[in-house]
Amino acid sequence: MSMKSTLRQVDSVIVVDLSGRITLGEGCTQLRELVREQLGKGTKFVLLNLADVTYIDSSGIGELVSAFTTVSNQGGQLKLLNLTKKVHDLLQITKLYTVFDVHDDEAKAISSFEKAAGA
Amino acid sequence: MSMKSTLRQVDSVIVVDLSGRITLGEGCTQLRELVREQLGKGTKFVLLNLADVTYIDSSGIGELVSAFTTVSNQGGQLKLLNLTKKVHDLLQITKLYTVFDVHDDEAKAISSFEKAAGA
Amino acid sequence: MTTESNIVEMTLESDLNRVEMVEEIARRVSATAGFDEDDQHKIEMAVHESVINAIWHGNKNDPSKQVWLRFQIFDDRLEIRVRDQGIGFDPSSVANPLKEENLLNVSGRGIFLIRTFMDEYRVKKLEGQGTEVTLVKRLNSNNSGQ
Amino acid sequence: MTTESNIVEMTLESDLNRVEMVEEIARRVSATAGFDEDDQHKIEMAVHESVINAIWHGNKNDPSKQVWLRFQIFDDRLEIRVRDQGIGFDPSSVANPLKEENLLNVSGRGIFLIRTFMDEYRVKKLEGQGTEVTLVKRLNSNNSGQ
Ligand SMILES: Nc1ncnc2c1ncn2[C@@H]1O[C@H](COP(=O)(O)OP(=O)(O)O)[C@@H](O)[C@H]1O
Ligand SMILES: Nc1ncnc2c1ncn2[C@@H]1O[C@H](COP(=O)(O)OP(=O)(O)O)[C@@H](O)[C@H]1O
Repeated sequence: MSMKSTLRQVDSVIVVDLSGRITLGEGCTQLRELVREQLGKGTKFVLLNLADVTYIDSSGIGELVSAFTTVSNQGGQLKLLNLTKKVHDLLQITKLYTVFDVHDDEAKAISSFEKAAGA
Repeated sequence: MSMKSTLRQVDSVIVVDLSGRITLGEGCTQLRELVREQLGKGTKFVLLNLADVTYIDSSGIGELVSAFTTVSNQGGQLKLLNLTKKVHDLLQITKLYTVFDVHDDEAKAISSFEKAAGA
Repeated sequence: MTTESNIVEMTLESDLNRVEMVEEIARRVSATAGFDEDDQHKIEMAVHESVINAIWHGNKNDPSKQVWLRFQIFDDRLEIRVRDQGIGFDPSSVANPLKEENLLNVSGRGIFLIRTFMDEYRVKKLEGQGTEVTLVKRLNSNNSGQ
Repeated sequence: MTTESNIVEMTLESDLNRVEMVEEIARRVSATAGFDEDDQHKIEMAVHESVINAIWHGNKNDPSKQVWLRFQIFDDRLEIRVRDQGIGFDPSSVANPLKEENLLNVSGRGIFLIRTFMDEYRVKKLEGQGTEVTLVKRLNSNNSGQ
């Protein structure tokens, strides 16, 4: 069982519904390519929906960080939606929870991008 | 996870809803004692509902045979209800399928006892 | 480290409470070896029966005696060995449970099921003390167990 | 047969596709050892990180090199050893991923997670060649991982 991703556009935000395993190998590679592709298309706002992520390892966490900094460096924003307890705990332990902008309400997450865009 | 059993009286039949593992050890011992107890109470008709049996091993099959012959030897009847595919296949393989009276409709199973009783 | 790979070995007390762990590991190793769910279940059952026999008949339920298991994944098959510390037995002298006169026997179906579910079943007396049973299941075998 | 019991050993190719099997076995062995679901998950993650490190850093992804694992259940703890065929490393020289300047690093969180989830983490250079990592998780330990 590896990672699956589905993309949806909501307003100016690309919402990525991730499910399965974000671990060293396939899962991480897929996530990296997906983010690269979106940036190539000029996407600025990315919301990663992690609700159905069953497993994330240290490499997966690293990949989230990498996605975050890559998007930020291009003047965009990457936010996280719907952390499972496990992912939440891992981000706490690794002190990354406050680095990311984490949401648990999709509409509010979307409008938080809009606000920034309007600023 | 071991075996669980719940007893219900329907007409003159004791229906035993079994769930879990009928395997060497606890599961088999429980089934044996249950049947013994019922015979002690004068029960003649026993219907074992195997719908929720997740696992049965060669000892469990032996225990079903033992229950069947014990009840028969006391002039009673023991029948089987709702075999899972796995249990069904095991009874086929071991040529016991035709030894047991197997049902997949509880009402009909119950009335099959009644008929025999009325005969 | 040996030069052989894809091996899972277990050394267990003669304790029926360990059997469920062994079954789950058997299922998982079978999945990794490439067997479908149906075959995984057959392998799991064969391992269950073999370990029960090792604990029960081989080690006579003596908790100081051990059961040793070894799964090895090959490209074309899964090979499983189960050792106990008993005196062994002759599998050819085991009664056929399908015979009319044995049909209502309470026991004696374990080895029959193992043979039905696996492609090979061999029993070997070990030097010193103990018995080793070898089970082989080939990938894409036609042994459908029915 | 050794005189020690409740041991599960594995010899694997350096193949990431084997990692999921190892995780499931880790979880199952942890359950048998008496750990609750929370701890089972922590042990599973620690084993995952250790095996990935063995394959990746130790064996440099060389499929001809092996990873060897050993779980041993004791009354009061689970002990796990992971061996690779690499040249080893000094865990004390690994950077702290919680430091401000490392917080946005892409890698370097594996050993930190292992240490957080387990009670002991030791690295030993083996005679000849290879590295052995030992993980210990005690039952009823207060190491809640947070
Ligand atoms: N590991 C073993 N060591 C010694 N005897 C064994 C072993 N496995 C099987 N046997 C013998 O073979 C017989 C048949 O075994 P089996 O078909 O599994 O049925 P059961 O266990 O119900 O008797 C056993 O009764 C026992 O005498
Ligand atoms: N089994 C190993 N063999 C050699 N070096 C290792 C091993 N495990 C870890 N290391 C070293 O320790 C470093 C930190 O490992 P870790 O915390 O797991 O983070 P990461 O794997 O993301 O680099 C690795 O980069 C590597 O240099």
